[in-house]
Amino acid sequence: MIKLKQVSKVYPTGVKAIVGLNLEVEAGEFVFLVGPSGAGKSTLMKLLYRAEQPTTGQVFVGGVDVSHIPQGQLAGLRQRIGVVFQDYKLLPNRSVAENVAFTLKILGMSKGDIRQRVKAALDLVGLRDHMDALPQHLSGGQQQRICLARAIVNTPPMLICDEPTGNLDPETSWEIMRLLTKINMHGTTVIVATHNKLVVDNMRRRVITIDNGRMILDQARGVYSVGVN
Amino acid sequence: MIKLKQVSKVYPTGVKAIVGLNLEVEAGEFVFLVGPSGAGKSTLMKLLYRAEQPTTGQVFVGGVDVSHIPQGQLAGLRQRIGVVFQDYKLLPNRSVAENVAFTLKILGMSKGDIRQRVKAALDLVGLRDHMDALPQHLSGGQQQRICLARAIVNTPPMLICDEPTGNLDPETSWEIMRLLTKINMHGTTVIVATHNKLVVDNMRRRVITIDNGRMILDQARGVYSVGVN
Amino acid sequence: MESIKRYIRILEFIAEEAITSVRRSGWMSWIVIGTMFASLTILGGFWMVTDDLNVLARAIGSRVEILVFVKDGSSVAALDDEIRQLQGIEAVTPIPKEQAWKNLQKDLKTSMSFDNLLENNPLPNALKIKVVDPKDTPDIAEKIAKMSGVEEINYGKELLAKIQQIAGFTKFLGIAITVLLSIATMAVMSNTIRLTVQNRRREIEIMQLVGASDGFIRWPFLLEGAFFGLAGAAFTGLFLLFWRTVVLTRLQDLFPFIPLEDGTFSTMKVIGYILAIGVCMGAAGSLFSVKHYLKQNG
Amino acid sequence: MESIKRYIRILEFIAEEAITSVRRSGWMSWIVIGTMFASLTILGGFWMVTDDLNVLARAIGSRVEILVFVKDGSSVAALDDEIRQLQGIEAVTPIPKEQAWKNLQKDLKTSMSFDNLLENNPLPNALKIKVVDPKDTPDIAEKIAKMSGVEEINYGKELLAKIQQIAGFTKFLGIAITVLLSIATMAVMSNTIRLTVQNRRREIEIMQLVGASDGFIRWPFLLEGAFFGLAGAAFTGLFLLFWRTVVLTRLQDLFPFIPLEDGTFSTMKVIGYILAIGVCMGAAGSLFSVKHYLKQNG
Ligand SMILES: Nc1ncnc2c1ncn2[C@@H]1O[C@H](COP(=O)(O)OP(=O)(O)OP(=O)(O)O)[C@@H](O)[C@H]1O
Ligand SMILES: Nc1ncnc2c1ncn2[C@@H]1O[C@H](COP(=O)(O)OP(=O)(O)OP(=O)(O)O)[C@@H](O)[C@H]1O
Ligand SMILES: [Mg+2]
Ligand SMILES: [Mg+2]
Repeated sequence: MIKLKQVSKVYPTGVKAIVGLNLEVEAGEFVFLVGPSGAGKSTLMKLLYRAEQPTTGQVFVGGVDVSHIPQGQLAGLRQRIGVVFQDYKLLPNRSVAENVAFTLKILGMSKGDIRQRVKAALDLVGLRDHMDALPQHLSGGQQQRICLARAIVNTPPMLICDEPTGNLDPETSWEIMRLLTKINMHGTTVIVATHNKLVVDNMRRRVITIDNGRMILDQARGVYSVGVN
Repeated sequence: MIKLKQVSKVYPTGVKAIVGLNLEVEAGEFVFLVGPSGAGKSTLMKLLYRAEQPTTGQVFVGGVDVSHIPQGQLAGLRQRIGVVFQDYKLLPNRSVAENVAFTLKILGMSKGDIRQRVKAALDLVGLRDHMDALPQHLSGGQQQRICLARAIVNTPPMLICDEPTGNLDPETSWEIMRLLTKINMHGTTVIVATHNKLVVDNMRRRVITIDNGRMILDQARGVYSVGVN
Repeated sequence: MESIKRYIRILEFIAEEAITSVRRSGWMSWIVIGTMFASLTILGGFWMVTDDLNVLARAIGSRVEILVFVKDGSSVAALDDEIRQLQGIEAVTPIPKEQAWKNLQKDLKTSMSFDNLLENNPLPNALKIKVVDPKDTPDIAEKIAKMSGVEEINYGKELLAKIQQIAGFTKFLGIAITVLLSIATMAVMSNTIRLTVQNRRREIEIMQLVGASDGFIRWPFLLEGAFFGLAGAAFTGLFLLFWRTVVLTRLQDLFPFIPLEDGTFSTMKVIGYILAIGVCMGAAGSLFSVKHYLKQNG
Repeated sequence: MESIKRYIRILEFIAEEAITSVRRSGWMSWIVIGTMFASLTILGGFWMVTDDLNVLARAIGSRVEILVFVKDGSSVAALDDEIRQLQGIEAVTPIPKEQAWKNLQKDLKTSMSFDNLLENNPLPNALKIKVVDPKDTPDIAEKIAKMSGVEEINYGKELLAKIQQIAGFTKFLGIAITVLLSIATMAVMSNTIRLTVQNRRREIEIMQLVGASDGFIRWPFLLEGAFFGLAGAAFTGLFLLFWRTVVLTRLQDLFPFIPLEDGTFSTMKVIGYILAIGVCMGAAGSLFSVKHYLKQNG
């Protein structure tokens, strides 16, 4: 599903965010991405949905080299990847339901289908009651959950979650993790960047540890490793 | 230092975020504010620095009823409260150093003093190397730390941190907590809203648990209580 | 089948997006429409005034006449016929010398009667000729001069030259100002739209990241821009119509000597142009700036 | 002492903020300045054209003359002296009847010599009088009419009335258009500034939350708005100066009959107004919109 070959990313500012990274993720895997603040987790994820382009190396997603994808196919790629952004990226001035429905509307889905799917997704993240609220009128954790609902509503074959529980209490975090596990069991590839040691240590899934843009550990059924280097 | 008397907050949307809350915090205390997502923690904090006004009740900070403070004294109040916002609220297009210096500049501090203090603050949060970067070019956790540096640079008598470690790895989180403890030991009142069970359980400080806008628990040397209700 | 339905739904959604976007803009809409209105009214108003001035110039120009003095003894009627056969002649009016003599007296505004002083009228018979297009006057005059029976010809050569110079000057000025004004108007309009799009650059970025194609993002903005342009232009149209039918009519009652066109046709033409410019500039302004952001984040 | 230093540092910071804010705006600055330039040029250009038209109108008006026909046998010189004693007289030119007779012949453009037909000239002596202010013409004419030795008086009553009506009409039109144009320009300018401020509402909110006082937030915006207005107005000033000194001078070489003022003073006056309007509108526009956001989040 995902294959990174000797990928490096140097930002225009000169920061080396990813250095010579090789990585392979099978379809249907569940992967935790951990590492200290500024390690390069978000950058790695941005390369997958082509919010950034690698400086060198190749990034394959579903067999396609996304770093050389033509502009016209970009939208299609992103439609097939659900993303929980670290900073949510919710559309302001649109209700929670409209935010979640957006990804369905651009696919030209019928209104009936949209309504049904949006309600189901908001149910899953516990925001059914806040359907008509505006994102800026919700709490931090609630906004984070809208973002998750939007990422899963389209049942994409791949789900990228950048710190999906950073603003959630432990109980809700666990619910979200159970939800991600369920989605993963239906065949979706799930990649989660997180700092939540409790979650990582209890789930015992594949854990990839990144530090200073390098992969320093890749455990099959791993734990959150503190101070590896 | 802080005294809330029968405070309620109903948002214009009709949401009851705080219901009949009474609370007292002495000067120099260190208080954790915990509770599920949407419980009302951020709302409570917003009442303290008057980003929101209570619907009923009175909010005293430093002996002043901040809910009835005249417009002209509002800036002065906020200058005496350092705030780590849940959504960072960094000024875009200004470097990290400029963001941190802003709170000093509005006090009319001399350039030499400002430079010195900003460097010291950025050192404390581990961002000295990123002084001249723009916030939008930093990782989520780095942005969160800029916000903390800005809150403490002015050595305010009161520090309000809304989820200050949500995007930080456990190690960095602990460093931040040690920093907050040190600041607290110099006499600053510190209030921290957090979902970080590990931190709360290990620090054994006063823990106030909120749910559905009500205070349901106030432990002197408490732990994070899961599923209290 | 299903794919056609999909496209229809997407088109529907794009229209909806444009509409809600306009609605959500709130007071900003009014600022944009107001700016459009102001710019277009300046442009349209200037056009209409220029039109009026052209009419005025034509009216003055058409007052230039050719005066033909007929040789004593020649047939006035024959010359009249011959002249009428030329192209571009609007009217030929004979002025018998008796009448010319009386006119002269009147022109001199003197109460003394020439009749008393003179036995025989010193003036020749004359023909007053109106041409269709003042520009042809010199040519026609030359042709008439060659006809037999013409004693002398007079057509206010200097006056005509002056009028044509003035016409040339105002035409030059009019075109120059219109071009400058059009550029200014279009700059103001598209810039205003660009500022509103700039306001929503974050929204554009988010839409791109969740998989909206460039076309999908571009179209609602384009429609919105076109709508703002149309709305501003419509207000301008109403204003110009009001100006023409109410204000100018009143003014013409007050100052009846100002020769203005009936103007309905000309006003409609100007309003048509204004609507077109409004829509195009609104659409172009937003298209241009959306493209700017699409490239940045694509 | 320390408190004074503090205030100075804060003022310094406000100025710095304004400067960096302008710098950071990048292409947006140019859009704003361009819009200012466009609006102000329309306004200033119109003012200057109106000024020129006024000069033209005055020039035409001053060509109105009073023609006094002197009774046969009366002293032309005595009447001349008497008229010169009236107020508002610019020049009195005697026209001996011999000359008038020749002029008449020339006017009639006929090759026949009147001399051959007439022994004695039927025309009276005349005086041509220029007045300083065309408006006084009727009064002065009335006074002259009562003088002894005046046979008849003629001053183009209808023409004068017509010119005055036209002057009244253009003055009315000029004032109306200037007022409308000023409103439009100011609306466009302040709205453009408002859109740029709206663009930074989040910044304003953040500044408030970290303890910046309203004055502190307001001043840099105000200075920035004033700067944009000033910059736009400065470009307008350069353009108008160029227009006046280069373009109009060239045009006057081409069309020398157009009577235009020397214009340097008038241009400076217009540019002064334009600068003032630019600065005020820029400042007012940003002040107004910043206040809007300050209230919202205060
Ligand atoms: N747009 C950008 N321009 C320049 N540098 C950037 C940009 N985004 C990130 N960086 C830098 O790249 C490095 C990696 O950032 P990244 O966001 O990938 O970290 P992260 O692992 O997600 O951290 P966190 O856990 O704090 O979110 C950091 O040093 C950061 O400052
Ligand atoms: N500006 C607002 N307008 C309307 N409702 C709001 C607003 N802000 C918050 N709310 C609502 O008030 C309730 C409490 O929100 P608050 O932000 O205080 O929660 P919180 O405890 O901080 O949650 P979290 O841990 O997720 O940040 C929530 O139900 C939220 O939807
Ligand atoms: Mg990150
Ligand atoms: Mg919160």
